[in-house]
Amino acid sequence: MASITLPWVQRDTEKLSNYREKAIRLLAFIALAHIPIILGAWFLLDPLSTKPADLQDSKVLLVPPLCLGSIGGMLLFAGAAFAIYAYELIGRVLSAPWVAFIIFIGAIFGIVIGVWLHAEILMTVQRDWMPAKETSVIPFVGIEYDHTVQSIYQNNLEGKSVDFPLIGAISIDTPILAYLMFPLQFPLVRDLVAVGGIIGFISLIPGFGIWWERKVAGRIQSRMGPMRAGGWHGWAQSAADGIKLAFKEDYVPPGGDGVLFRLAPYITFIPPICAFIALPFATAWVFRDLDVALIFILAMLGIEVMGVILAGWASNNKWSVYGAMREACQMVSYEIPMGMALLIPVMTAGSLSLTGIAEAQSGGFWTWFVFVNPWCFLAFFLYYVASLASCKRAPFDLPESESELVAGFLTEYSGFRWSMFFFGEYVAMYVVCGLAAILFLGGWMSPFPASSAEWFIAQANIENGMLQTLVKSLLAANPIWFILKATFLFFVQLWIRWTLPRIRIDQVLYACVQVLLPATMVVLLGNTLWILGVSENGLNLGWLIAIDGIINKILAAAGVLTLVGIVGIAAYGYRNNKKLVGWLAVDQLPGK
Amino acid sequence: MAPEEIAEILKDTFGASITDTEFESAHPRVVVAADAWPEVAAFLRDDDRLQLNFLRSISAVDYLEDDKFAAVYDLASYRPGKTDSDAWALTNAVAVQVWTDRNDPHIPSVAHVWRAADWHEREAYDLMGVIFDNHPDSVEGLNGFHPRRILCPDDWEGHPLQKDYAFPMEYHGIPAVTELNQTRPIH
Amino acid sequence: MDSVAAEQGRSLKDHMDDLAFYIFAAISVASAFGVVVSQNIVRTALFLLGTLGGVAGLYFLLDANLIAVIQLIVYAGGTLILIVFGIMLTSKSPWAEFKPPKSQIVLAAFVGLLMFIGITSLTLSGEVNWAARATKTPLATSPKVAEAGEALLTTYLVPFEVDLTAIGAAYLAKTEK
Amino acid sequence: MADVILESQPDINADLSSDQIQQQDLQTEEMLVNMGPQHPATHGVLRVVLRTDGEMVLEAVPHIGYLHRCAEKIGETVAPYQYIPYTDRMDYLAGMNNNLAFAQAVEKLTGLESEITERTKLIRIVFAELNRIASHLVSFGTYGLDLGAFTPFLYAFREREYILDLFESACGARLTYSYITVGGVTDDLPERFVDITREFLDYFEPKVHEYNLLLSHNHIFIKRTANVGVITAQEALDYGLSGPVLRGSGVNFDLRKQPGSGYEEFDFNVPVGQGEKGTVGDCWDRYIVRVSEMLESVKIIRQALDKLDGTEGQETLHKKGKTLKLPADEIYYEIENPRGQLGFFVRGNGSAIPDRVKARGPSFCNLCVTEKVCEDVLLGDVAAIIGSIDVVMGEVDR
Amino acid sequence: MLAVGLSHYLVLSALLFSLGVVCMATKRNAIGILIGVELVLNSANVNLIAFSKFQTGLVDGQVFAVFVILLAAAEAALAIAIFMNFYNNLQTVDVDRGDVLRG
Repeated sequence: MASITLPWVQRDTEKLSNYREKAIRLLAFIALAHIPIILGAWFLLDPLSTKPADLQDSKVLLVPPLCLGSIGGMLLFAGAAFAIYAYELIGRVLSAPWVAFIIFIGAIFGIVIGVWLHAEILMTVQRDWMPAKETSVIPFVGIEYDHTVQSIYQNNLEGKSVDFPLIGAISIDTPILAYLMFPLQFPLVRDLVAVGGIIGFISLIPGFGIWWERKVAGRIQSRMGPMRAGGWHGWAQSAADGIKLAFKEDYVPPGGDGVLFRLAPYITFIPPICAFIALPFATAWVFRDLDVALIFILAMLGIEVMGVILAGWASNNKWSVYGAMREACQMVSYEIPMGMALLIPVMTAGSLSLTGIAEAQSGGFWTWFVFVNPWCFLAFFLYYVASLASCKRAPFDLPESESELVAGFLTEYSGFRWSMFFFGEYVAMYVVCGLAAILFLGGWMSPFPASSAEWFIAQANIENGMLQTLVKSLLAANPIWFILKATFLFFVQLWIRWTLPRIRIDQVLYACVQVLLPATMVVLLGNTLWILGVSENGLNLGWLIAIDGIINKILAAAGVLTLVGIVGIAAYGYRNNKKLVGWLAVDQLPGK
Repeated sequence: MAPEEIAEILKDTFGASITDTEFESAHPRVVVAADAWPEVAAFLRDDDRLQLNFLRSISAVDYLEDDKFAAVYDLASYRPGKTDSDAWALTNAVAVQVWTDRNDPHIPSVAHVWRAADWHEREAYDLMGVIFDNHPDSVEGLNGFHPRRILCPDDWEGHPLQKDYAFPMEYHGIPAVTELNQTRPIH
Repeated sequence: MDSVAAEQGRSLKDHMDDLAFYIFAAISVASAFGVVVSQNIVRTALFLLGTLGGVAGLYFLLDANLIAVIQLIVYAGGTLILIVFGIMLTSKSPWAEFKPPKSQIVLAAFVGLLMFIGITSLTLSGEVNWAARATKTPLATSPKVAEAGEALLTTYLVPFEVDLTAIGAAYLAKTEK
Repeated sequence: MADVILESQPDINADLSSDQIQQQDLQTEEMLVNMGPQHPATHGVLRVVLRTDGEMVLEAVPHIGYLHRCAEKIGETVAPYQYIPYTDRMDYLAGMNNNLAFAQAVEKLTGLESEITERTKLIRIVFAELNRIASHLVSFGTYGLDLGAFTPFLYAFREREYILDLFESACGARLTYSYITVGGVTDDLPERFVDITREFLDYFEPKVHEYNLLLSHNHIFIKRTANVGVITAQEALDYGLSGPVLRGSGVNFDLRKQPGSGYEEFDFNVPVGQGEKGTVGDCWDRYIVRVSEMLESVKIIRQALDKLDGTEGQETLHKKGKTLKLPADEIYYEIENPRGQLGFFVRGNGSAIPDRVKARGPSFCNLCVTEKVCEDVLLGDVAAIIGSIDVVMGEVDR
Repeated sequence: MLAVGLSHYLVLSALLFSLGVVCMATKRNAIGILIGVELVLNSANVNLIAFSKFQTGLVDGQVFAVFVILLAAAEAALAIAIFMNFYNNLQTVDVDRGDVLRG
């Protein structure tokens, strides 16, 4: 059957084709325009001969960025022109799953190596070249400011070298490396790099979290979960969802308050990300080590409520007003038990800063605060339940309960705004799990006592610095331990969500006011008395210390048993999952 | 208790208002006059010999040729077993038929006797057009009160199950399409 | 002010702090202005959130970390939600414009301006010699959270208890359903 | 905060202030909320208009008719064996039971019943009970969904898949079977059907205990369903409820136990609500009656399969089924459908086409009790109550 | 620009204070007035903490600010309770309509 092209389709394809030519021509022209700039800068600067020393005057300083920038610009535009020109070819190449997978793995390794290189350079810049820290005292206020001397070039760069343990020492006499070193000395630049790192990690959490939740849900419900998007086990499912949601229709309900409707997702989405400012991943790996880190994170989770209320109010829909009201009273009322349950590890560790609390749990897993005394053990579960409620998860997910309120305050949201809400929710979940990991499970401390690292190094007498840091991180402290623990608690939240039904709104408030709050107060009181009794400068009761030791051992054993139990059940389930589900092979039926 | 004995009991308590009985058919039934029907219904439920406490269904039937509607009430008595564990028995299953004129179909409602009758009567009115007087959920219509419609939209004209029902060709601007524009399409 | 002496010692960090001050000041004043101007009561509540956020930023700049965080939790997290509850419970339709007559607005604005000029002229005139009024000896380092907590329970115990009873009274008096 | 109602003190100087001050409590204006035809908690197109005051639902008025397909009008234009596919679509979760009800009603009316062979009766009982298990699995799964537990739904549908495969091997369809017709069943069983069904029953029986562990005795589930939506036995009879909803209120009545229902020679007991977790007749009782009924059905099918072995040769479809002439008489016949007593009133006028066909849908009668039960309950409970009554809109609107 | 000193904070709190007063004056909605009060309290807090940092360097200013915040919370609760009764009696929150006792 001859294919008939309708007149208006005909006209569009013609128009489309020369659009493409026009775009290719334009981009190519811009790319070529860069070449004279590069040549001019090259002759002016003559990079090979200039010494780092004469980079003093700013005029010379301006040229290299201009030079590098224009090279980058040319490559960018040329690449864009080529992409449009050969889009079929690129499409075919990209569609093969292994190519996408390689890009994905390449991106991850690229980031990891990049961050590691940056850390190495920063350490050398900090250790070798910074002059001793000069402190100047503001005259009449007396507050001491530590600020590094501005120019790195007072002590000229010749003869300095950065020794990368793997790559070996690279001397700095060529100016190119100097240009890279130059900006790194300013704290603002370092902050920007740290922000880049945090935003990278944060954007990884929902991407990974959503995919993992759907896989865990699938596993629990004896099905596979996403298998198709992007190849192996649908790893690119969240990316696919994100792109799909971004292109959905941008619908704002008429009659509602447009401005508030558009603003609400961002008020819900930004505070949980700000909470990452104060959340430490390791002793030095924190953006700002605030002394009020704990309460700061609580405050950030508190502001999220305002966004949800505005969302409910601005959607001009009865169901979303219900969702917003439920959310408001649930979140506000659960903040109190959550806040008080957090005080207990602070009390046992004696310091408010998170890094201090984590340091106090460094003597092996039996010194983790979960196992230290019975009250902390209870506090962990109280905190975990309260954090479930404050993240609107599992049995407390009333505000967007599908079966009653259609979708609660999310009813009118679709597309990108809807994904903003979910982005915020998953980041808040991870913040809460991270906090629980630090306060109760020893954050970045490994289950083995810190001393075991030195002992192991001494035994196997390892000299190479790299191997030593590897052993130290495995046996003593490393951000990986923190991420592992937080992800395990994240998994427990998913696990609970897909097994328990939802409880009613008055039961939620009853549980908070009549059950959780009194329990937290009792545990708080118990903990204070317990510490008073146990600590030396306190009452120092002999019998209580003995009991404390025994209970510590019992709880530690209980912890190990639960972990072994979970892994055992998972292994048993995995080994004979064929027997559980698929035995009645459907194709046995006759006539099939 | 067999339907005949029930008819006997009804005859000697209500006499004239039990106009006819029909036992040779597969659905033995007693015919009751429309105006005496609420008292008979109350008696059927409250009398300790009968105790017909379960109204199974109300079926409205359209007799076009002899210009009459019939409302057939199927009743039964659910009696608990001796002890708690053994099953309840279904006894005294009987049907009651009430005739009413086709152009002015009025039957008094028994919703106050059996709560189940409420929706059944509304459905009988909605689909067949039998008007049940002083029905708990009644609405002011053209000619006096009638039960509120349950299945069709409230502003629907006509009652679909009547034999001489003409299909509306349009409802609020939505055209109706039938085969070869028949008024009474046979599929 | 002996600003000239402190000029050379100013590092990049100080410049950044000044910039941060102007940013946070701008946020809080702009949203305060928004509170005054906006008619829709729900929008005023949102602008109030903006002001509280800006002021909390200022406290961080003034090294008063504890107060900034308390402000965020108690004020932005608690009182503001209460105000929003109040708005939702008591307003038939939040878009009901309560239009005060023009004359009142002009009068109020004039009084406000007058007050602002009066206060600022007084503070900047310098008669009040700030340094002389310092009664207690200044601390070497910026007040840490521990000192704030300790002071709360030692020297200022009585007003702290009064506060708690006030909150308790408020809780009992609330009769909303 | 709902059940702790802070009674505010009477305003002493009430009479002093202006006259329009009536009640003391804070008067928040009521809202009419449409739990509309398109809502996840209403199974199918049921619209419940809720008059709510805050979280408290004062009054719930169900509106039906969104799925009305004039099944009874069509009944007056087609012969009985042609009407069977329409009965499939009434309670689309229990197609076999609907077919059985209409087929037996017409057979009783025309006297064809005596010529139905023993094998047909047993096949009909096996398929009816299998369909009861499938229907209860759906109601168990969706009830978990109403209360927020997603996982039971998937388990229930995994088991139901096997039953649908059995049906598909027998009659080729998975939902609208039209397998049981007037005069018997469309064709005989496939060869290995009996032992595969036995394998399925052995596989399925332990699963029900697993469900009880997962959902029925889950503390949150009990908190959400015990003492919620209580219907007393007297109210149940008065409102004409039937099936698991009636048995949940403590009335031990099952049509299969009545004489003349064809289940005489099978021994099985009828689960009744005892108010184990709360009062008799609450949502939990109705739910647990349905779940334990699945186990009883497994018993019945096993006994029927054993009897089936002995009846190999008998033919399963009566020739006269298609050429029936209905006498000028009427009949009302009921059988025990998974949702209650499904009754057919059929009136013939001597020709092959019936004069009037009326279907008494159990969901239609069970739904009318929502108005009384959903008074002064919380919004979350409305979903729980409607879920426990387990309504299928195809049967309500016919 | 002049280094940020005490005077900057004083000017800012004065601005906030006057905006708060204007807000209290112009808003007819009772809750608008309450928001105006919150603005005034905030400006007072800024002053307290600015002095505690630049002037005395002691922690008294901050402790005082804590009290102001706590009392503001309690005061807001009471104000909302009053407004609700006001609303309950007069079905509106418009302050000008509150002239019932004028007699």
